[in-house]
Amino acid sequence: MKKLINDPRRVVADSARGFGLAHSGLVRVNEDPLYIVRAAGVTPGKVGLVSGGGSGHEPLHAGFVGPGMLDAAVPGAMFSSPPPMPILEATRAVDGGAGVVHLIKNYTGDVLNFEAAAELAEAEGIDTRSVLIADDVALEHAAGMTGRRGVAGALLVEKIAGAAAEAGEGLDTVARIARYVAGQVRSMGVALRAPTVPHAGRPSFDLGEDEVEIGIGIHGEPGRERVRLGTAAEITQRLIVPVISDLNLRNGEEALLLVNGMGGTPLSELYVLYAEARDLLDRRGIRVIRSLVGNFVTSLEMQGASISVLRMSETLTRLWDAPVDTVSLRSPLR
Amino acid sequence: MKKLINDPRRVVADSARGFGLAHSGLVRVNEDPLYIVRAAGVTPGKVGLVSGGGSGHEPLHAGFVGPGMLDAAVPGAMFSSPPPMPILEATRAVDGGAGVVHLIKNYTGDVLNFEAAAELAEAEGIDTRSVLIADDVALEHAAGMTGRRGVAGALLVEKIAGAAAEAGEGLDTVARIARYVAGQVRSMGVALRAPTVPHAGRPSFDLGEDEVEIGIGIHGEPGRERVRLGTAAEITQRLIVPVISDLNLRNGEEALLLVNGMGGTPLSELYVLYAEARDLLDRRGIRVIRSLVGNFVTSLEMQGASISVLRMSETLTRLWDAPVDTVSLRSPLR
Amino acid sequence: MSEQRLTAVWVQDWMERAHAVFAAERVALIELDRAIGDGDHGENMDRGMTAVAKRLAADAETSQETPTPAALLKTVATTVMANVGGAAGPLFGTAFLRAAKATDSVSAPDGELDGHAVATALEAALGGLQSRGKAEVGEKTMVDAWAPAAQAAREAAEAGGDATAVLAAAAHAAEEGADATVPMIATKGRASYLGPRSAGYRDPGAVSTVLLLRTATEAALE
Amino acid sequence: MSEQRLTAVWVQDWMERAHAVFAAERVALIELDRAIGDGDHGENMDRGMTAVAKRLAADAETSQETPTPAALLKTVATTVMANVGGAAGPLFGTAFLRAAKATDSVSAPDGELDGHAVATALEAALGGLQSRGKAEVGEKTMVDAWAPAAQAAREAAEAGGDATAVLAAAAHAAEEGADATVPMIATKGRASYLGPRSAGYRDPGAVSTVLLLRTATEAALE
Ligand SMILES: Nc1ncnc2c1ncn2[C@@H]1O[C@H](COP(=O)(O)OP(=O)(O)O)[C@@H](O)[C@H]1O
Ligand SMILES: Nc1ncnc2c1ncn2[C@@H]1O[C@H](COP(=O)(O)OP(=O)(O)O)[C@@H](O)[C@H]1O
Ligand SMILES: [Mg+2]
Ligand SMILES: [Mg+2]
Ligand SMILES: [Mg+2]
Ligand SMILES: [Mg+2]
Repeated sequence: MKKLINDPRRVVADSARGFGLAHSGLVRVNEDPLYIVRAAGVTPGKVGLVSGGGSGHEPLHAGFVGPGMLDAAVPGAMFSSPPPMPILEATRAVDGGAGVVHLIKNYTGDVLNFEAAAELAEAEGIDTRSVLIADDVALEHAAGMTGRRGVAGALLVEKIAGAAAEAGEGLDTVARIARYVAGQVRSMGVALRAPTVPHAGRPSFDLGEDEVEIGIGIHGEPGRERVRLGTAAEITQRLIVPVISDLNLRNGEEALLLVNGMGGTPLSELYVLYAEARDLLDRRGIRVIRSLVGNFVTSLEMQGASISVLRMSETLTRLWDAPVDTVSLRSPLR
Repeated sequence: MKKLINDPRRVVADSARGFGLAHSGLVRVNEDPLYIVRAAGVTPGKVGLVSGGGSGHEPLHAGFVGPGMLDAAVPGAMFSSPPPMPILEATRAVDGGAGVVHLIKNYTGDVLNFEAAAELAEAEGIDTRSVLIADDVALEHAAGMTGRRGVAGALLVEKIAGAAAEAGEGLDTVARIARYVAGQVRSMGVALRAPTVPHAGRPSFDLGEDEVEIGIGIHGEPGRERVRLGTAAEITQRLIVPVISDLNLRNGEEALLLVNGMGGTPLSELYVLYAEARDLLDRRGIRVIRSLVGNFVTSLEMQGASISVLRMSETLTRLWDAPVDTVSLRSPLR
Repeated sequence: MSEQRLTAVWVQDWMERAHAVFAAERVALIELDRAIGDGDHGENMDRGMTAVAKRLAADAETSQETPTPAALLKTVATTVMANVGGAAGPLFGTAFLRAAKATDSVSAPDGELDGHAVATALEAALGGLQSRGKAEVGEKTMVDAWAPAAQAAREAAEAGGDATAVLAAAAHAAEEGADATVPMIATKGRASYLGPRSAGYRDPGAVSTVLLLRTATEAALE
Repeated sequence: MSEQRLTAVWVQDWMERAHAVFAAERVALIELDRAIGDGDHGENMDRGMTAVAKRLAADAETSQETPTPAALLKTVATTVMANVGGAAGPLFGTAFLRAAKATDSVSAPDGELDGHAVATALEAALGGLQSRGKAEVGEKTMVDAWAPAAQAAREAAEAGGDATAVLAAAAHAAEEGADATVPMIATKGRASYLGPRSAGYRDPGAVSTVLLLRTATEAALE
């Protein structure tokens, strides 16, 4: 394993410390228990927005803490949900009296730990709402199953819910908007090469020299199928067709298109995918009115990418365009 | 070779097309010959700033086209300088009557092609100035040699010269400021794993499972030495000590610290390096007043990073803090 | 009818053994989780049990009076909850918490545990983790080890087994339960993402359950 | 004294051969450049010579009158300059440009080239690329092939060799010059970054020079 780290068990802590030092004008890092809040402190009367989950997906979520987006991020160990206590403390830290919304990617660990934290917060009198993000169409819905994973769509939910909270919307409204966005975004990813989790010391899975995993998760969990690596056009087709058909996106509708790198893919390749995705949507009469391309929801140094499509409306567009000032997303977004 | 591309020879063109589609509010892509300019068009009376070089270093330079930074970027083939013609056409496109500054990373190919383009531009009556960026301390200076490479320091020169041009400074002043910044920044990089150039089809160099190349260039050119991979603290020490001693940076001075990813390194590791670099500078009494951490000057999917230090002054700080609005760098920078 | 009763020393001994076993099995559990999950289960459990051992040792140093098993189990629960993370943290944490609560009400006046109390504790643990995780038997999770373990424990207690015998029966049943997860297709947890491809591997959480019950038995045998 | 004169057909034939050879040697040149540079030299030259061949073929289709060799060499120069990129583009481009200019003034009234004219062209090419690249002999660049080539060409011409003989002498000397780059430590171009580690490899640009002169000779032999 080759990594620029001091010790596999200290990566998350060391990294958070660097993050806090580098961006002290914008964020404050609480080292124990570990969470990140805005440097400006809590905004009285504003609904607090907390997200979190396993580390290894940077800049998610810490890179999105700041005016117009999250109030706090709670990073767990690498690829492992944080326990309830730091979530609870972050929730306390950002409660400005208007309650706190938890934005949770749908993984058993995240769900259970946030659930426990929310119970404790409620017991202390902090009003909380939970919003599940489950945008990954690689998996089928089915009653009683763990269900779809939360992947790159999380970023869009955080941005738009953040704008609503910043605009002074109440707890239920912010939660409702977040849920609405979560319901209007779908994603699917592909992996070309596995990441290596520091404490595991070797790649999370093995892929043949010409194999790719379609429908990969952001922890290297497998997806729909392994196929031969095709052209960018072929891969894009495999990713985006299930996305738009699951969304039931039709001719004439407006959409936001997000091409997200998994960490180890050159930016140039993401733009190649973007061009292909754009062509495909154009041909179907779907109007891409907003775009985002970059490494936002990553899986360490995994080589691969995901494509997300969010059905837009006037309200969502307005909230998307609202000012945001975080380390990794800054307006104007265009 | 595993890449999300359609054809090794079309990557640069496909990618530029995607870039133009994704960011049409900010940039315009001229496809043949290939160059990227601001969507808003030329600013009459403003000094034009053009940079360029081989592709594969994204977001450099196209990601830095926009108000407060570059007027045009000219991407060559992968790792190959563009020929004179696109440079000439970009120069024409951004000349607002006040002349054009070429910001050139010091590689023989870039130097020769920009030189030829400048001769042609001058022949057409466009006043040009050339600024060489040669910030890589991995190599020693020596008379008559090709000399040091331009690496991540390019980003800082582009930002600060861009602010000066935007502020309405004249051609010679912008060139002088750019040269001044180029003279005050030093960098050094490390590679853990080689990139694969699409047309080459296999990794640019081979490194053993516990070897790293200290002093790597951004095209996978080798550097000072191969050593065993150590801790982040050890690597940081090896990178930053030559940087500050070459800069002759002393106790009490102010600096900007840039930790730059080479494309295939998780952001979390860049922040681990940042924390180590910050500690080391702190111990030496060097005050880091501005910081930047991210993948800015990359080498495709190379795993590795570089550390750059820029000696700051009041003027540089003011220009650094000036507004910038590009795809990959947006103010406020903090 | 046995007179054997489990004391606080048993919990301490159990947790020291568990600490050692999870350190030793860390990589094996990572490998199991790597096959059908995200490869962190061994790391999570090792981190958690290290914290537990440290916490119990520190408490033992400072506290004057002998604690009850229930009090110690509650400390284990909160430490697991706070340090394991992932899915396993709140699940095992809740299991320990409910076990602590249950033993509090069914144990002897001095807090010591007989076979019946152990069976009750295991049933409560199962109930706790099912109320959190919503998994039924057959979904390829730790429930597939805990459920037969709780049932075997109750049967052993009914048959008059002492605490050690009850734990041994539970550990044995858990082992069979863990083995039975191999052909299952996961419908809960991270392995469910694999669908049919999840078949062919033992569930890591079920294996950790076996390790917990086995070390509990060994500690009781002392 | 030979009467042989090189015409525009020679330039066309030369460039077709060069196109084929650089396509065939593309990977080998990439490998050479990979060892001490950035691995694109074969790609650059292949792209450039493909463009040249295409351009000359297109021009031949459309133009009515027979061009002079100098005119064709100028087209080669601008096409190389515009399509090769990297360091090699402006260097070879300038070399062709200066060669074109030189032949324009020294060739026969019909524009055809004898041995002396060829030697003059090669000297001009060398001058051009040295004025651009500022490299001297011994710095491990294409100059180490061009310089002996130009000198051998002049000697052959003085000795009364015809154009083919002059080119053959140049190609032979270039080959020795390219081989001589092996032990050199580069001080110009990308290989200079390697310092002492650049020793042990042939310079890719010098090898390309050999390929150009060799195909020029073959075309002249026809
Ligand atoms: N809903 C659930 N109910 C019971 N156990 C579960 C459930 N979901 C997951 N598990 C257990 O959790 C184990 C995985 O734990 P771990 O790897 O530590 O967490 P994560 O899945 O978050 O990485 C699985 O092997 C399984 O036994
Ligand atoms: N200053 C120079 N003068 C002459 N030739 C040079 C000089 N610098 C580089 N070269 C030649 O250019 C060749 C490399 O060309 P190429 O790989 O196409 O460009 P780049 O180095 O920009 O990738 C070298 O092998 C060398 O022969
Ligand atoms: Mg996990
Ligand atoms: Mg090159
Ligand atoms: Mg796991
Ligand atoms: Mg090269």
